[in-house]
Amino acid sequence: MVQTKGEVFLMRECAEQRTLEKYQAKINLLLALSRFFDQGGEQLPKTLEPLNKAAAVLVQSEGPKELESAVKILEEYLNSSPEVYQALTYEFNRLFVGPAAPKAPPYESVYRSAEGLVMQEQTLAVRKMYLREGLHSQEQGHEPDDFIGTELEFMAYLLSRALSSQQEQNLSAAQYYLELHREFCSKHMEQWVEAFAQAIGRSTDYPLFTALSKILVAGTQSSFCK
Amino acid sequence: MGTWEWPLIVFTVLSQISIGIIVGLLGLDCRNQLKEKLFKQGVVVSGILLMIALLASLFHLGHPEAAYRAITHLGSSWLSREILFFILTFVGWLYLLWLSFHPAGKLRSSLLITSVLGLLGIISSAMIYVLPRVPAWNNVAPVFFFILTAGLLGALALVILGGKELQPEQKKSLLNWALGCIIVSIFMFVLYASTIKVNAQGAATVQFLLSSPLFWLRAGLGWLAPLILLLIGLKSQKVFTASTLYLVFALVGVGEILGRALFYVSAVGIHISALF
Amino acid sequence: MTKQLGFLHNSEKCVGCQGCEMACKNEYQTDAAPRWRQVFQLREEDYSLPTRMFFSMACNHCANPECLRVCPVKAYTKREDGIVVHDHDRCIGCRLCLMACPYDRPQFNPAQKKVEKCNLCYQRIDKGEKPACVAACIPEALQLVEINEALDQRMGVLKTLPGLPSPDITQPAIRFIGPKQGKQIRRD
Amino acid sequence: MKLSRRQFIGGTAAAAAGAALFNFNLLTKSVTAADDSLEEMKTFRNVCPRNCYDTCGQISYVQNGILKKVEGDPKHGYTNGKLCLKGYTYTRRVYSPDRVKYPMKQTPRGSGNWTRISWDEAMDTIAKKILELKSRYGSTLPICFNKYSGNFGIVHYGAEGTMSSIGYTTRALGTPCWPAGIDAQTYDFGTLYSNDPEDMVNAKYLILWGQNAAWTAIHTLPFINKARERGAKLVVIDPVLTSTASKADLYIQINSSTDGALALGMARYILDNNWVDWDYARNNSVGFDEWVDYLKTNITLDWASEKTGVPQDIIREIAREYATTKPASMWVGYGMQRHINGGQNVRIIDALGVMTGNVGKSGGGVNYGHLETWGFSYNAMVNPAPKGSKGFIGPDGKEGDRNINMNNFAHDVMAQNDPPVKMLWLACRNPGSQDPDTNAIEKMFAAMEFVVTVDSFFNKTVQMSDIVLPATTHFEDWDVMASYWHYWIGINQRAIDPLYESKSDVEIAMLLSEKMNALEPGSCTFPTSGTPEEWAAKEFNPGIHSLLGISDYRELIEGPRKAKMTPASWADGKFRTPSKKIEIHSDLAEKNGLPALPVWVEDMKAPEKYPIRLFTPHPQHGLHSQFQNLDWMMTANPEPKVEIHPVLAAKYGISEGDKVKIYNDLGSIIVKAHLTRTTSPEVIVSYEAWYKDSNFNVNYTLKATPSDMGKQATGNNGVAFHDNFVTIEKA
Repeated sequence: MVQTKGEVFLMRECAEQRTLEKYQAKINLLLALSRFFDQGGEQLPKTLEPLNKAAAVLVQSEGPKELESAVKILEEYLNSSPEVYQALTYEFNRLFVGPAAPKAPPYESVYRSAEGLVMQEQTLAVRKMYLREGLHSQEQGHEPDDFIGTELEFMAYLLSRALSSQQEQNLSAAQYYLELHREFCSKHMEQWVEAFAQAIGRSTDYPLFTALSKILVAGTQSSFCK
Repeated sequence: MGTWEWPLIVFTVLSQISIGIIVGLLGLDCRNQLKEKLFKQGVVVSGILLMIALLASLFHLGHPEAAYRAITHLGSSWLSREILFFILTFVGWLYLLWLSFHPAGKLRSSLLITSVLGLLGIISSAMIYVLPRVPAWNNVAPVFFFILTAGLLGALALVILGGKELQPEQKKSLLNWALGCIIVSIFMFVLYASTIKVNAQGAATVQFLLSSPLFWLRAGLGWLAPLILLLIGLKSQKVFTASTLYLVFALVGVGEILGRALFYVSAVGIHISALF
Repeated sequence: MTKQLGFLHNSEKCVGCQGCEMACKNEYQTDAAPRWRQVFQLREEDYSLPTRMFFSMACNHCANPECLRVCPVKAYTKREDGIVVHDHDRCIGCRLCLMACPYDRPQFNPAQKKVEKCNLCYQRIDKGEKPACVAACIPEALQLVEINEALDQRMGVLKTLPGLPSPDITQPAIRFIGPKQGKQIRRD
Repeated sequence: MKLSRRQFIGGTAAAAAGAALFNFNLLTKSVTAADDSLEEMKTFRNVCPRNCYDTCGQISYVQNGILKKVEGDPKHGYTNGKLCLKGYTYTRRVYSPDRVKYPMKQTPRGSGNWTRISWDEAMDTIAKKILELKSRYGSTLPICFNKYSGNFGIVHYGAEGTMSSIGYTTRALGTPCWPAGIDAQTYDFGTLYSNDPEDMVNAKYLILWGQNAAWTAIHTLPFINKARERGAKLVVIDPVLTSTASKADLYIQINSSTDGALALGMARYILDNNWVDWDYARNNSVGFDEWVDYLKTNITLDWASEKTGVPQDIIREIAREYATTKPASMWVGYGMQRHINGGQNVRIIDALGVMTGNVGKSGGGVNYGHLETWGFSYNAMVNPAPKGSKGFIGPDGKEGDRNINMNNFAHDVMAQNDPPVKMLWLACRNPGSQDPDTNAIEKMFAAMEFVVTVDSFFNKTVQMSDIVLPATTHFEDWDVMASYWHYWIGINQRAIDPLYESKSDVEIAMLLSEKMNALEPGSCTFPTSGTPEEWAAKEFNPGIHSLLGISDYRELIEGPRKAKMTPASWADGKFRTPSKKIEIHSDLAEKNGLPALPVWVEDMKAPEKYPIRLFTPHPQHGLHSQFQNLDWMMTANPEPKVEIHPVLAAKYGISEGDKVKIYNDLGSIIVKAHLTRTTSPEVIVSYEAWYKDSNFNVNYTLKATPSDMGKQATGNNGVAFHDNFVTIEKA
């Protein structure tokens, strides 16, 4: 139970207000990323700003240096012309949607077996973890449950539960959600997010998407309370 | 044709030098009292090489984190035996290391035990490749080649490590030993090439080697040039300059590494010959 | 070992449809790269007349399995019925078995960095079912058999085919019925 | 109306704090108690809907809503619980990350710039375009529809229904694959109608004429093998030594396109030896004696041997054996009729069967295919045109659709000017890779104003479209399938939910209808309700029920059923020709400008500049442009090749593995050479297919030359795919 003790220690650390803010920043970033992928290239003008904000806040409070430039790149795109946004939409679809074989399909199971498919054992494993929390994907059966957007939302949910439990002084609940968050990260998100980010990096010339992939990788690490 | 197995090339060559050094130390110790400093140097260098070698071997594995399991099939797997012997050698080496800081009387027997374990390790290494599926390897040649690498590079490494610590006749006998290894290597290769030629896969190996510029580079740099340098040097009775020694060591080292690479690349297994 | 299960492949009936190969992939939903079972086309020059002739080969569950001998982690075991089973969990991906098998049947999975191969559908066999490849063979060219003296004495049963490694190396548990060539009226 | 997830998100602010406030967009609270255990494996009945003889019964294994594997249905008496290699790859098709997932729009066409749009927007765009074209031209004739064989499920005829419900449109009419043979049998027997393939076990002698069952109808092999075990001899006649031919007792490497000459030679020899079944031929046919006279005056063995490249003694051998070993079965493949004299050659082979009394017999027949079990309601297909629709006045004075030739599609689309074709709707069809003269197809697509394609994968046709609509796979749909070869019919259940936003052709039609009627009431007659299962149910009628001996379609969920028909076609002697007899002399053929009798018609000679014939037969690893792109297939068959005879290769300095450029005035392809004596010295063979990440397409050099027949029964003549002449050089 060493890890649990570690978590208890973390909780104590996190009890400081400053750390609670970090929690919130992290949650916001995960949600912003989730929206970014879910709402698609067509909604970039709407999803980019919250994403940029969330990332900027996190960078300020946590300050991984390599992310600063990524956040800057995002910022530069914020007030792009309609033409640029249009081009980004096409690129978004080329990378993640189709109709041609997407260069970086946003589904976990695709990365966890050679020339992988969707709806594989990882998909089911993710579905089970959602179920443990009494949740399921709204599009279960149609959209793979391990869609990046859904996984991000789940992570955000777990953290937000941890945060609210913390605020309610329910330490064991907070600990439970933190552990679940860590388990989900290590069993799922961390298992593929690097490969996904690499696929993005390999396939695009747009700095926006490479920056995004960096933020994605940094934002989905299980350790966030230093 | 096989592939470039860099982790295996590094592992086998380095582990063989490492054990060659230990064996060389034993040889020196048998002839004359081994100087403490040389012993310490030899042991440290040998250990570093052994550790690098073992580390490199992990890179060959799909799952290095589970490498510990590789020792579980001593009954028939030479790879298991190899790992066992190398671990034992490493234990022997640890004792030697302790000895090098706390001189005691058991030096020679310790060197002897570690040498034997190391040689068994090298033989096991070689036996891994004695596969009926690969006619070019399915003979005593891998064992000879691996031991010759150990003898040759071990001796030369000791000459360089020893430097002024070595008495002239110690140096000379080490260099003679190296020279002998080169001559035997060449002889062994000729014998090897002519025996494996009898079957199709072996012939393909020989054909590949003889038509490969890398092989001729290996023969020229690793055998011929050092052979001439050593012959001239030993005959003229003059003291080798340090730079000549480094040159010989470098040439032989490159030759052995190339030779080992070719050992893997030139291996032609028996395959299904059909359209796929 | 009480018996030796193996395959009997009838090249006279096999049309090289690769149904067995895909049925195997379908059963285990394998990744794309590893081919536990593979259909080979015999070389035209090995026979008097050019024809499209094939044999299908998975792991041969050899009597002397080289894979088993060389494996340092005991990932391979031979069951009482002769099936050579590869334990995927034990495998550390050293690929020595790939070097040792004359038939290239252990296949490296680059994604999992482990070796995998045909385990003769032992779970199915234990339930009394046929292996997936055998069950899928439309021309009934592939059969599960017990390799024994009686089989070897049957008319037309061969231990090897042209282009195959000598069975002496590993004593593979596969037997063949050789291809039969009909009459050909050719214009070349 | 249910809000779609995307719409829902659009109107919701993204804010998150505590659990109570957590704002889910993608996840939702489960109503039922959490149960994360693995469900029991469920099985469903499916039928492979591809354009294939075998139309296999399938069992899909589904766990937790995920398709785990696919097996053959053991209750299917013809496919017998086994699938072909393609059938076993279906999980890769369903779950390929490459699938087309959402409706998408490309601006401009061909640019690769795609925007994801909602179904609503897609339908809105399409409906408005249709209505705009209709008002601009006064009719919906500028809209051209092309659908063929991507999915032969009966409910998929809803794609045709989509078009008929918006008015009269321009239709690609015809079938590319087999029409010459269909017409040949139509002239001779009244329609195509072959024996039950399972009945082949009763044959004592078997001739496969240009038929590679091992690749295209593999489930027939066990029946052929059974016949052989009972002593039947198997003869395969083919310019290519196929996998099937390799198994034959006798393989005859005939000159391409001369099968009729061989059959005539055989007929002459049979006549000379009086092995003719005069009773059968004279009682059941008209014009037989006329043809006998033709044989006597025009045909010699010398001539036949010269034409076909088959030695006289072999012609004598097979003629004697075929005529005297009863019953003897012939199976005419679709490859041999893809010539300018292909239909005629089939007519000659038909006559050979009649002459020997093998027609109408169990274990006999001149087998080609049949449509006897296709008597469905085609409920989704038949919709009245909206009131006031203006159509095309046909030669018969009737108003209707404007039919153009599917087999010269590029040309015919471009040739329309009153009104011109402005919009294409493609379903179950990939002309970008499958039609002749790819360059012409590309130009034609470029000339369109608007192209809609319904497909599951991003192929060449999708690449040239404005809007792509994601199609379901057959595991995601209800349907019913029949075969054009065996006599079985099976129901296809929905085994899994449709992935992403994919929809079936009928669902698409319903959406379009809703949209069009909202924009212009009365502009579309397609119904707007019905579940997928209801649509499938509507395809059943009393005729189908009695044919299968069922009273409800649900009985098929217990297993596929075989039509209650005699195993031998035409056993009752009731032919469907105008004369009700076999028409060796066909007035109808004569009226259509063809020879009345099964006489020899010259084959196409190779032009001097392009002396090599390029065969592009069906592949082993795919079906037209389906399957080969899947990862398992790419492992089994990673790249295309061209088979070249070593003698021919030597002449052009080509060695094994060389890249070869194959070309003529129409276009060129580059492909790897495989030297093999399985082909003829003047024929090179490259199998048609669409490979993943490859531009390989065998149709660049293929001219849309019509075969001799097809117009009578299918509306247009076929394509002489195998009269494709090229030259080669080392690339």
